Amino acid sequence: MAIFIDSDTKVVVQGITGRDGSFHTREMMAYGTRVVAGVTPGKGSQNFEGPNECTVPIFNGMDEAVSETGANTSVVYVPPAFAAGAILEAAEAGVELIVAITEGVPVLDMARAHAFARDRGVRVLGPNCPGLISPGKSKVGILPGQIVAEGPIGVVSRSGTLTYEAVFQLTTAGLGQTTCVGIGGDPLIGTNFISCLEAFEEDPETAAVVMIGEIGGTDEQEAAAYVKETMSKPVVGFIAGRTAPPGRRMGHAGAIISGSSGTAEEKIRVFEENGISVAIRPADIVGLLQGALA
Amino acid sequence: MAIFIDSDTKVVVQGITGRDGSFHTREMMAYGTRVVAGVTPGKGSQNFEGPNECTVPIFNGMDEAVSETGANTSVVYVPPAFAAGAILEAAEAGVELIVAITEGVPVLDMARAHAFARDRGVRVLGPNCPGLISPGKSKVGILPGQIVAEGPIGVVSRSGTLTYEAVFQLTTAGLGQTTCVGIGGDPLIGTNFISCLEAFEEDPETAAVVMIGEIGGTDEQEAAAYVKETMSKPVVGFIAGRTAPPGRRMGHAGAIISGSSGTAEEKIRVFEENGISVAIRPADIVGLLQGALA
Amino acid sequence: MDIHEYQARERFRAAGIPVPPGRVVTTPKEAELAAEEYGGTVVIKAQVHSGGRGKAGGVRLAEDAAEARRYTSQILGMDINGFPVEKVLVTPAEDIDTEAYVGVLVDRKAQAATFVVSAEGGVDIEEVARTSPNSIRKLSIDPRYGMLPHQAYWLANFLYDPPKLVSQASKIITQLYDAFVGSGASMAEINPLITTPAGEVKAIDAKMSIDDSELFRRPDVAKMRDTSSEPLSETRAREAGLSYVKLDGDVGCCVNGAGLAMATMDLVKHYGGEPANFLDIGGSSNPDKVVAALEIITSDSNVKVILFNIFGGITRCDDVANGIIEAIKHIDVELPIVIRLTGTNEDLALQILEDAGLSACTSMDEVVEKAVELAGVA
Amino acid sequence: MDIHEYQARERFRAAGIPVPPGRVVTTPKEAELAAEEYGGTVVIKAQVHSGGRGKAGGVRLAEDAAEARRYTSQILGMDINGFPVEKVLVTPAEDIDTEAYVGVLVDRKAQAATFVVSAEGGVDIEEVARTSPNSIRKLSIDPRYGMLPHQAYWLANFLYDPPKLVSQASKIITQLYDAFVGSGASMAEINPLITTPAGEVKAIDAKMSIDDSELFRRPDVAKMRDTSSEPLSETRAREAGLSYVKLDGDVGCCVNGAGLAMATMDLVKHYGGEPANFLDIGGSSNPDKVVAALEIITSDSNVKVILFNIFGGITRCDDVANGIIEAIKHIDVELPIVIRLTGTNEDLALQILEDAGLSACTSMDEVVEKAVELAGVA
Repeated sequence: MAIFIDSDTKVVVQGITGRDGSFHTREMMAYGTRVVAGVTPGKGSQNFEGPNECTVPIFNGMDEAVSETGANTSVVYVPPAFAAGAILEAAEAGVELIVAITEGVPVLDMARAHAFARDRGVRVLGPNCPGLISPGKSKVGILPGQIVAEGPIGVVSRSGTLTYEAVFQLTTAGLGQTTCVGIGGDPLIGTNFISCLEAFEEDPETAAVVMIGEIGGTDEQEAAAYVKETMSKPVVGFIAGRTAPPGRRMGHAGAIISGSSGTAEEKIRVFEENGISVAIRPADIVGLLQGALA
Repeated sequence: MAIFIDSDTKVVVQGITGRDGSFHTREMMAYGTRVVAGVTPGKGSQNFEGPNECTVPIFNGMDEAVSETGANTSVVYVPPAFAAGAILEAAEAGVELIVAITEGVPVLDMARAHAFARDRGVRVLGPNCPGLISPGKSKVGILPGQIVAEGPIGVVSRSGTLTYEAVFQLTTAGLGQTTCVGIGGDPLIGTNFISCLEAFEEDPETAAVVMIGEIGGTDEQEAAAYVKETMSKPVVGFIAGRTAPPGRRMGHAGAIISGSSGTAEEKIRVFEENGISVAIRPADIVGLLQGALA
Repeated sequence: MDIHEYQARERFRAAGIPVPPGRVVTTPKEAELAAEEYGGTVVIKAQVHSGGRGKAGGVRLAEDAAEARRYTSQILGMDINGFPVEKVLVTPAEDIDTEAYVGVLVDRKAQAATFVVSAEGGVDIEEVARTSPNSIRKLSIDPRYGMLPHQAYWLANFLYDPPKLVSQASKIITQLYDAFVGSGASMAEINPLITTPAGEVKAIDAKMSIDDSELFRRPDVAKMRDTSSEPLSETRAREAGLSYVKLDGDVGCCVNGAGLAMATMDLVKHYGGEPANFLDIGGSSNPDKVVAALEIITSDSNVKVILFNIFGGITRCDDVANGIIEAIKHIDVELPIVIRLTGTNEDLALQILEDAGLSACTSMDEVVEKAVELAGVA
Repeated sequence: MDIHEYQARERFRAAGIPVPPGRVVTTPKEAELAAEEYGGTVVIKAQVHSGGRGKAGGVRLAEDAAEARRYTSQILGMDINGFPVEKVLVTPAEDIDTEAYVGVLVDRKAQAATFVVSAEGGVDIEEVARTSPNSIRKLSIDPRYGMLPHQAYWLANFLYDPPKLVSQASKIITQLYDAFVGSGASMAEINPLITTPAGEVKAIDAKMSIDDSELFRRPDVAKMRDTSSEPLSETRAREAGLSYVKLDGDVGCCVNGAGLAMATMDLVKHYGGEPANFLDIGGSSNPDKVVAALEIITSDSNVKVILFNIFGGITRCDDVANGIIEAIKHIDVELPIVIRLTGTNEDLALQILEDAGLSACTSMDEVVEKAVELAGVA
């Protein structure tokens, strides 16, 4: 088992002919993801050449891509100016999951796009996220397939490379993963910590969860309350940004301490108050997890 | 029994201090409608003086009017420029039924307002409608209380005075009504014929229905198909506008034959094809109804 | 409210839609000058609020300025489906590769602005929708979100295959939606939308109707009204706040309520007469409105009898009767007047009317029969 | 991106919000002239991207032009919370009856623009929300519908009772929403919104932050950026497409990924050091970006050691190692450099780095400890 994606996931790549889209499509296909279609307006009826002489049909629009191939998931690599539009298109075309990789999408565009997706019961992951991977089954997004391994740990994170860091340590220590999810570093994201925790709690193969947060917002705090109230599985946490100054955006659009709220101290305190062991160094995650699973 | 409104209906009047609003509020109160609140921005905390020394508290906004009085229905008498806004406000405040009397509301405003009300599961009647009356129980709108009587006939109509005409004849002939509903003459209305027929079909006290349509649109045609497929109760129909020229708006914004569709001939034909007896003169309605009920 | 093609072209152009240049003229001389300026072949198009201009000879291709002048003098003054031509549009003829249809109107069932597009242009779209429904694509625009980029693309892609044409058409479709919403329209249409041999997509015809209820807040649109294209009586009725439509019969109808007014017309016809008009005086007993109504009805020289059909609901019948009597005092009506009044206080009202020497009754059938009879006699 | 008060005032004024006149000046003489022109008492306000200007002495009431000149010369060049004052705003002082707070920002939980209003103005709204939550009213605006008239009224009615004030404030709230959306803002604030003894509602302060992701499509807003108000190194980083925030420590950090960059800073602190910066070089191995990053880090004279922490994911570590080596060739770095590279092909990468004489390892803890140690020695 895994959450959100597995070996049945049929993916359409929005922006498949772009630089990032084409590169990561090949990476996904090489990993074994079932990429069934690509969309680039104006390039319909061409084919995308994947690895191992596999080809993927390209469509002008999501509507056709979904109806012709039965895709149930899309991944968005289109530039920021068009990304919200691509999400709206995917939501209308009827996929179940939209993974929005694009960074720099205007926040008010996303407010509308999230509302549109909610209206239709479609899950959006991101934007500004690395996507997700269910080791051995499927990867959708840009997470490096070679650092993961199958196993019982669920990983959810607002960050990209920090997640790789943590996952690589888990894999090296023999702790494989059910699914690793990057929820994205933007202020308005479609899938938050709680959604992922719910899914991990319900996933019978997940034994424990690593939750990697950062400064900005209150998503971690709400997730912590959820962990205490609802979760039976152990959760180990990490929060990046203890040294971040207030009021400055630390790379991610969402990583900013506004006024006195959203500090790392606050998040760490709330984690601990709700029974989540907090790793002070990334290197401590493995140890805490082994302790929790022992 | 009755449909949509009965003696438990608690009404808030939007635009209670206006010319039409104040006049019809007094009429409604005199009829026995439970008018529990009025709304006029800027006149909050004043009182509206009704008949028989009854007073109604005025609020600045619907939110307060509903929370303070438990009103479940609103009736809108505000001018066209503000009517759609008043409907949005009522829908957000959580009433179950909004009766929009105002004529001349921009159609694209109503497209938004109807979407907003649908999002919240709120029924809108109108706009550009005379409202409705459940004889002996409640009236909301501008229908004259003195021409109705309690009895087993449901009446639903796109028109105002033509409805009065029909209802008056019913009353004179001893055929009282469960509820008379004016659904309004605009192109985009919140409650259509089918909604009313459904409610009459379910209302145990309604024995037969009079449905009064006119040129323009296809609401009558769809209602006729519904009657044939679903209704157990007899329906008598009338269609106004057999002499209306195509392409000209006959008073009501919705009463216009576009191209070749929406003609009275077409509607009468579809009525007859679906087992609805059609009165050629208004005076024939009573006879057809008596025949159907015999 | 209908606006002219040249006015719709202005709205479209302001929204960014590529529309060829054009000049509206009212004389053959001006048409000749315009044609000279454009050079080459021009199209002369009658500006009237009516379809079927082509069939009626109101659209002509002129190969030079002299021909433009000649055709303009033929078209000006023409009567097209009851509308006199007072202006023509002169516009350069375009090289046409393909013709498509793009239109948007408020769809009652969808409760939303709804696009219809077809790769067959210059056609009666209603006819196309009926006879070959697969050759149209339809899309309703959610009023909560407006036109979304992929929706415009989806419509455009139904018209064209080459990416360059699709992208031009998507843009035009989005701009048409903007023009539609920004004008408070109930309908906007490009028929045909053409492609040229050079690969450009252009709107060479433009049509738009405005929702009357929008006019109060759109003075720029409201001033596009061309009262010269409607009967004077309709202009006056609108100014008096009355709903009035002139017809060809001789029984002048004055009714309160639109539905009852239509039913009254139908009943006139039923009893063998012909209604002279639709007229709704609304719900008040205000004598001023009745005066205006009588003036408008009597200005129609076909009218032989005036028929009042009033249902007194909230307004009491005696008030209405007094209003009618007072109105008649202010205006010199030589035609027979028959009145039906029913509802609250009708007995009182009938007495008032009869005391004033007016013919009154309470039955709609009775009064209509009497009116038809009087019209036949007169 | 923060914009200055005077710039936010311009945006507000363009949206119709009543904002008193004002002039931005950079010299005491200009301030004097402006004060003379306005006559009466004026306010001199430091234009810096920082709150707490009043407490810092950056806002002064000047009773005449001479005083305006004197205060301006005191304020110009002041350092307010790290920001040097280079401009002041001169604006006529208003008679103030009441002060309220009106603000709108993107609320993460509601996923929508969210208003907060309070009848207490000129305050720290966060503090008010915490200490007396009943004295604020909050409302999220559904992005599908925008600000609805009754919502603006509902907010305004929380501030005022008199209908005239409520109606002015409703309008201002709607206009503030328009300015917010129309500027691609993430925050807009009027603090305080005042009423005057004459019964007028006015915005006498204006604050706005822009969503950086909106700038590509809003050139008019983008040109409001005041690079003089930020360290030169940050301007250069932005131009090079790097996320960079200058800090006060001595360990220069160069990391791929924002989360890992923060975690690296935290670990520097954990091992007793102080990070000199946040810097995310992104996901590529492009030597140009590394060159830019090294130039920016070394332009900070506090920096004593340069720490690379790179996780090679999709990008292979050997590519990254080659990129770093090539970058170092192009720039003369005298500071010690320590490098951590891990992920795909890390062994190969470490060999490449060591062959080039660079200190490299695969553990994050190890490299950070080493960097802190080197900074302490230097």
